[in-house]
Amino acid sequence: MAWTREDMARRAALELQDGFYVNLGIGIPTLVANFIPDGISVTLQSENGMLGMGPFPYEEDIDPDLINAGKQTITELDSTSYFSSADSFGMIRGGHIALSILGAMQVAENGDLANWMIPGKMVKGMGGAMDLVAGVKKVVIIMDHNARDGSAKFLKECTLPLTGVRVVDMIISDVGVFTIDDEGATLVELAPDVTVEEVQERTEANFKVAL
Amino acid sequence: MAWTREDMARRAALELQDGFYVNLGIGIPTLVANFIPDGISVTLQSENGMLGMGPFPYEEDIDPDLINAGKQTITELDSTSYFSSADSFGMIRGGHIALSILGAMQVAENGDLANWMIPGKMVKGMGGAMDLVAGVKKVVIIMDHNARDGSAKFLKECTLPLTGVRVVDMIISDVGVFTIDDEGATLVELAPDVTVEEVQERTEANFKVAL
Amino acid sequence: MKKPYPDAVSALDGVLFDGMTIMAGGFGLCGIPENLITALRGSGTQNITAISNNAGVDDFGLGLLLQTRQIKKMISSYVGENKEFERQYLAQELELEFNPQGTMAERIRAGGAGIPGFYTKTGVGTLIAEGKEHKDFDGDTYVLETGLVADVSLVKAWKGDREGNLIYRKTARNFNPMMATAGKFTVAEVEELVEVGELDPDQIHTPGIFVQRIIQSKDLEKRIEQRTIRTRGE
Amino acid sequence: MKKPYPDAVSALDGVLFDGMTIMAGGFGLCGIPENLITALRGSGTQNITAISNNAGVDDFGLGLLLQTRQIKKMISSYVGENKEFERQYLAQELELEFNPQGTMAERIRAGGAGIPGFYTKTGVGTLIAEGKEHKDFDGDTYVLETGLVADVSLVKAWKGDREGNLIYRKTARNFNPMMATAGKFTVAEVEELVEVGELDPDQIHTPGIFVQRIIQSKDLEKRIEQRTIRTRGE
Repeated sequence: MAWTREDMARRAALELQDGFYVNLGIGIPTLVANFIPDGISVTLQSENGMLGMGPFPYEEDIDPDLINAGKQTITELDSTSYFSSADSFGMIRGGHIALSILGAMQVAENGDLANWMIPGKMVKGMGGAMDLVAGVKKVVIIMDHNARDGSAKFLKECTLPLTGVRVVDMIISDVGVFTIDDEGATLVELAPDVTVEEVQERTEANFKVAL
Repeated sequence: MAWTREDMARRAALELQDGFYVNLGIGIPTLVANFIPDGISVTLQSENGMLGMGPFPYEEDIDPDLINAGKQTITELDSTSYFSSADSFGMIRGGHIALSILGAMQVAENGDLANWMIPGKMVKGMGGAMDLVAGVKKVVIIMDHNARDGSAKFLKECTLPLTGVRVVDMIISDVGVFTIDDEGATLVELAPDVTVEEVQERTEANFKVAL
Repeated sequence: MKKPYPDAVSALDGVLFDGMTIMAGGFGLCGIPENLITALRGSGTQNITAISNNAGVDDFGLGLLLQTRQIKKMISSYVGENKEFERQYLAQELELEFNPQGTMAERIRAGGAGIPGFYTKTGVGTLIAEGKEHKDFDGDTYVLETGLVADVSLVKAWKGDREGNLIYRKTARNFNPMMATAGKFTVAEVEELVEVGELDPDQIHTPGIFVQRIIQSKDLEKRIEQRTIRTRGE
Repeated sequence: MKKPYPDAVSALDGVLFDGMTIMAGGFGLCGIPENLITALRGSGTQNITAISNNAGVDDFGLGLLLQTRQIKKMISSYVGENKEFERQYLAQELELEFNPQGTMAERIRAGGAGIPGFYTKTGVGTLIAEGKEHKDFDGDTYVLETGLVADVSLVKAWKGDREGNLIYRKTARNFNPMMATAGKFTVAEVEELVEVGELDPDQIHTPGIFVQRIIQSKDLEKRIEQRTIRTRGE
């Protein structure tokens, strides 16, 4: 039984540690905020210029001056601070954010990441993704293990234009968890009822197994 | 009758224009603030992180958190803003300050300036002088025309280590006023009873005369 | 040197020209200079290079200048919200230069601070770094990015005084402070234009030296792109 | 992750080592981390490289660490106020690297922001630029300067909360905000340590992410170097 999106988000939340400053990407990564373990205090950074992001607002608390990097209305906390985009990316580029959780189109076995453009299609832009993967200490990818047509997304080499080179430290997909370091990729956890053979079939990348 | 220090400061003040943002160096340049012409509003920048510098405080208003770049206690105005040293020198380096008035040990006829070190003597440091002359739009020097031993300070070439290359736009000394541009130096004003011949005798630099 | 102007049209009078480069603050539709964009549209200025993180939506923000074909080129990090943008771009009617968002923010800061170039790790090994100079520091490779300046910067703040000192509010700050420094001429619109002395000197985000003209905004819409709420009990 | 510590000695416990690089905020004696400097002196840490705009005076500020010969090298822009400094430097007991003040401020900001190098016009053609790489941009020549980081940064703020958010006061801000970002480990001392929520989020100068430990200052002297006054009637 492969993991659902919520399962993946819950698993990603286990990478959080007390006191971490974290940036969550748009989409499934945003869900991770719902699964922060008890007893752990984590501060969410939003790259448009906010540290200490709160939950979505109640209808009557909506404030057009208060949005996250996905342009969603949000709220502030007691600990919140605001700053400019230059200061925000100084924080990111300078290595002050412990963890970033992002989506991906493709990941290569050496940690290369492609998640911003498909040649021939309209390109919307990379936003802050290139800065995040270049600057944040640890980059965790949450993605469906395969594309809708069944093709592999975890590859020997990315075929799409890259967002960053050797930047991914961990992949959490519906089949399990991989770590990536200078030695290559390693499958370290399996979703329930998923076998190593099944993962190998659905993956192009080389990986070791250390369950 | 050569100009006094107050005369030089008064003359320098004529370079101020309404709405100018200005940085005044330590020493005689500080006196310029006393001679700002009526009807002209000028904002003084202090490179330690302040725009809108007020006068020295009354005894009871002294605040150790409020000093100028000369480490003197000062006051704020209604229009004052404070910022970091990085932002302050961003303002300076970025060309946002219209005018800086500084002292000098030597100036060369091409606008080279030396005002920070004498080899063999203890060097105190350049502070913000190199940044100011590199970044501010117009640099005016106020100095005694000759050193205490009578030697020339306005030279063909500086012999002391430079603060900046081709940075001086105007010299106001006790004998008169020189402008410096790509064509060279020009004597444009004389102090009362000072003659061109006297200035030539006391000057090593080549200069044109356009009184 | 009176900085306050009665409205956006007068505040842009004499500073616009065809082929100019404009910076416009905002992230998405948050913190955008609504009045000034409308006045720029009304001016009919053509062949604008617009530096802005986003391109607005079809009928709001910089989208208003795309409708009228006043923009020749955009320098942005993300333009996904705008259909007219997509159409003009695919028809090759519009030039586009993508910058990583942090690189773009830093290029603007650098432009305002007299830094003509800086090195960053962002984008190394990607399309963004192709053709740019690279340099190693301590064994890592970085790419050279250049400072950006604009002929005119249009910024939006919350409060401002008659000397041009500005204070921003919450995430509406975003690109506005750097753009204020990187404009050869900067015009600000504020929700509250106050007398000098009403703003706390320690809290001013943009010192007045960076602002040449200032207006009080009228009829701000402050449109929300993604109205996301929770309900009681969640 | 509790950031508040009871005093300066405990706040520096475990983070000091011989040969380390320290940044200390302040301009002259204004906005210096008095308690932390005293605790650093008490620690006996040796062979320190100290990055600070000034070197204090003989018996105050970083001068306290010069007295005890704990500093091996200073990176500063102006050290004119300190006689003991002069003696040690002329006796070649102390290394010294002068930086133009703006270059120094920008190097520290760059270090904190992940920028390993940037170009500036400051110092081109002077001793400061000798041996450094030069590069032309648009016909003007600039010199390459590098980012600076520290093992530990010591900063002084006015108010801070238990998450490490800081607000500075007047010109006591100076180098403190950049140094907070450029420390691999940053310790702050504040005049008022308040509960989380007491500081306005729009007014925080240093977000808590940059501060690992925080203390409330005790017995601040806040010495004044140039007590300059005017008298009534002036």
